Amino acid sequence: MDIREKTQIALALLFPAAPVTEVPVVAEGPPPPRDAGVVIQDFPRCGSHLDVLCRPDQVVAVAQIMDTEGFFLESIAGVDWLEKQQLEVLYDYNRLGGEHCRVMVRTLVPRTEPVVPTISAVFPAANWHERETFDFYGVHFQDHPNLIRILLPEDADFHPLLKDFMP
Amino acid sequence: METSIWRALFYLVGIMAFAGLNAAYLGWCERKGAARIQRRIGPCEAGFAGLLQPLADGLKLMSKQLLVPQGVDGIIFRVAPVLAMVPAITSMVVIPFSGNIEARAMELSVLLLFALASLGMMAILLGGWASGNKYAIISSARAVSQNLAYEIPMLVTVITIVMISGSMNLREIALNQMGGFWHWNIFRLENGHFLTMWISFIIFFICSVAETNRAPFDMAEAESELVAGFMTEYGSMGFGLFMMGEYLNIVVGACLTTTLFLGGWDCPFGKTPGVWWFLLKIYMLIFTFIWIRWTYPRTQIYRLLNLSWKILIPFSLANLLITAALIKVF
Amino acid sequence: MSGYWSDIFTGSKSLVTGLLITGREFFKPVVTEQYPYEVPTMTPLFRGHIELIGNEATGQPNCVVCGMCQRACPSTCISLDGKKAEGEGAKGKVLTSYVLDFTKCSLCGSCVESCNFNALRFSKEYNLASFDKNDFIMDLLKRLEDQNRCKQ
Amino acid sequence: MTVPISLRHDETFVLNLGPQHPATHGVLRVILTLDGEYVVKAEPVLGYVHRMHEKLAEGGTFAQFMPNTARMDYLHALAFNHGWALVVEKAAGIEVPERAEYIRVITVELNRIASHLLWWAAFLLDLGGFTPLLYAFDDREKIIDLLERVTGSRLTYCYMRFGGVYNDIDDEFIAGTRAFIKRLRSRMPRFYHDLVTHNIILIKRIKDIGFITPEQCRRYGATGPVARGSGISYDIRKNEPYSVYPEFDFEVPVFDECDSMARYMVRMHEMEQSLRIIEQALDKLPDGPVMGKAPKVLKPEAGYYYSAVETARGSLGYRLICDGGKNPYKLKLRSPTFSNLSLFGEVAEGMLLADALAFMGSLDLVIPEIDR
Repeated sequence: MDIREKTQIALALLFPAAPVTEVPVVAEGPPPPRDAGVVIQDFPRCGSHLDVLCRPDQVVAVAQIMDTEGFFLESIAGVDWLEKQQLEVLYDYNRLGGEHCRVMVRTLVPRTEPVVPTISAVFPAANWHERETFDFYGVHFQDHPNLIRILLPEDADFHPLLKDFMP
Repeated sequence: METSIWRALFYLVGIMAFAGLNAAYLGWCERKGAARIQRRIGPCEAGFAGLLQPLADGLKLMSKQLLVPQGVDGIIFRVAPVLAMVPAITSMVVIPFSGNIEARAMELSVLLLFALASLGMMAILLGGWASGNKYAIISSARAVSQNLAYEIPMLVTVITIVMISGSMNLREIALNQMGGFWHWNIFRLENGHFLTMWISFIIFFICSVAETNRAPFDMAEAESELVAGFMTEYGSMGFGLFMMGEYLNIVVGACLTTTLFLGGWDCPFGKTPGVWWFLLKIYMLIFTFIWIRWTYPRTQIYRLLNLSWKILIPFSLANLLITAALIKVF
Repeated sequence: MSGYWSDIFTGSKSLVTGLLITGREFFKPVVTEQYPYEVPTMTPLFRGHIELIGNEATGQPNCVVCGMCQRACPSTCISLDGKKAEGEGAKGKVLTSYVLDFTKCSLCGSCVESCNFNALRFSKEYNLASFDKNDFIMDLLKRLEDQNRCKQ
Repeated sequence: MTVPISLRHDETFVLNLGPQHPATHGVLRVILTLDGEYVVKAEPVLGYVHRMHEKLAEGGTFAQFMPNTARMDYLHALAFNHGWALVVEKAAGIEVPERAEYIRVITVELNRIASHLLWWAAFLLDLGGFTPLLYAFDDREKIIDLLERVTGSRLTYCYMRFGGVYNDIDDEFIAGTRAFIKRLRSRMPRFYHDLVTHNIILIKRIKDIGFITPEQCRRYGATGPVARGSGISYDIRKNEPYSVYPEFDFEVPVFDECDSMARYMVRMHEMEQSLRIIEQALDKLPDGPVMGKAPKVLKPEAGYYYSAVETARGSLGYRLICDGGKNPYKLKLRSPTFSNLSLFGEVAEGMLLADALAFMGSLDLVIPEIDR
């Protein structure tokens, strides 16, 4: 039973209701909204094996599962879906050595008050990545040890990567 | 030794000229030597093959403004570079360039040399502490511990030499080694000294490299860590004096090594001793200083102190005992 | 104690080999190129700033003012305009001014790649240092005329 | 040899290893709280050379972002070009002819050796050895001339296009590369190993310095030579094969001493492996076109795409999100040195200042890649 099935089953425990579906490659528009769950993707086409959509409060649980499975946090990215008035935080987990498996974990938060719990307790790598996402998108990470700007000057009051940011 | 005023004046001008020329043109030699080792040309624009480069550097340094950082003890800040130069030049008084060319042959000239060497260390400490810059304080702390650690093995090896030649006067030590290289202290073929003398030569050479903060031991002005070490806050001639002080310390170190180990002004084949042999040996040693600098990376402060306390001092003490035993036996 | 002696022995041996290597290098010939006296020759595909190609016979630029390069450039460095070609039966446009703002150009080659009329190429210009920013606002049409004039 | 002394007493002072410092190779600032010469706390401050490449990507079309990729890690710019080309080809479904894949691998590996040579030179400079820099640059100049012959530029390349490469390589390039391989192989034992690697001063300077445990690597996401120096055999060319790498046989050098010496040896062996790859690629170089067919204006399907490439410093990831338009909707650049540096604070604690700088040199930092 290779690592992909193992992680997929471990993650599926978090979402009792949602069945595991094989998403066909959809043509138009951003991927259709769906409820929380684990989706298998074909790796050569889009670069990641599993696509997990979870609620913001489950982020730490997912991180703990990933930690026990021996993944490492590759990066945290923010996405600003302006027309749906939603900010999305996207975690990339990957295997360090051994058999390859990349898991993409996504959470959607409303644009008005974007708050996501921090996972820097589980993965210290997240400390800087979360500071950067806060820096560019304004996503506030709860009880992050030192949530200040990392790349922009300290006195910057704007979040440049938001779609409605006019310099 | 008649003490006419002309003789004193002649030696005053002679030593100042020797020191000034050496301080300037050692910089040029270093840059040319480094360039050749790195397969490039080195200074070649100013004058023929860059010979006027030291002049150009000197003028540049003099034309710059000497900034004194605010809130710093001005007097000590200005005195430190001068204090780096003074001991180096005064120690040239006792160095026997050749049979009759020597400013003042004193009985305890070896002792005077080492007293002045530790005075040079004082200059680095003052320079670093007075400039109030964090990098400078770290570098002067390092320089003091380094010079202290390397003076002990140096003194112990000098005791071995003094024991062999029986007098503290550099002139006597040199005269004692006259007549061909087999009489030189480094080989010393008679009464079995050849066993240990080359070890003490190596120890002495390592210590003189460390004493002048050069090459693998340049912890004091480590460019890549402490920016410019104790010289960080110094502008024009302050920096210039420190550099000249460093080069003069190298010259004094080389003269000392030549006099103690390589037979001063003696010709290797025992025929025509003269000042040329002395200068040739000095510049051979100075070339090895430059050669070492451009070959090795820098040691770390703990390794440096370990090298001295754990390796050089035990070896030099053992060397001292063996030589004492050999003298007793033969 | 064994580490003590082996350290000293291997250490000094490695120090001596290091000295021998640099010593041998000391006597070898110089490798560097003395720039102001020896001038480097650029390879055929070297990318200096772009320049116009004039056809051999008339020396007129091949450019037909289609503006493809202007659109392709990521940092909008090219600004060109032309006027209708009057005179007997000459159709299309004639280039009147072609200005390249080299301060913003990142030499990506999109303009040369997108030009279908073989009117642009990379020059072999490599010493581009200057004190004044306006020296980098280049009028390529004038440069083409200078090249034609010095060709005669 | 980090001496476990109690560091928490009061008279510490803060030293700014400021943005302008010879050992940071770029504009990185580290706020060091020192007790004497021991580092009590080290906190890197970033952002001095931040240009917001991610917003630039959203502004222009896919092709217009290619020159930007070379401006992030200018020492291994071709790998960044390669990563961007791969992710857009994956998104838009563009085929790349066989010969172009081989040329891409050859130029990327040459660029990797040039990057390692420059790291080696700068690392020795940090440790105080000045001459090795000139010998390394002598070799690196040969590579730069070769790459200039085929790509047109010397440091920031814009050579790869979606579906192939900009121009083909000629016989003179192939002959030059073979001559370079022979030359570097003959110089490697003398100038790199005898003069430096076996030198007792260097060994004492970087051995047992800067311990990074494999667990720390995993929790901080350190990849590349930093991870391979701590016993983790993770090389994207092997673990997540892309392009034509599966057709070459090369080993991934892994050392498990976890100290700076191990990271040093990993990079030295990697240079040898890259030479092997180039040799095999030159032998098996197929003929054929160099540029596949790619639409002028790319409109890839909407979706989440990710491609990872092995650069000289670690795994570079492009997280691309397209919404069907002709501009990337969102591009996240996962830069390897960003994660490698994040463990500096934890590992440098209790070290000497000189060791902390030697450790930073062994991490092989390129600051524009951290700040993006």
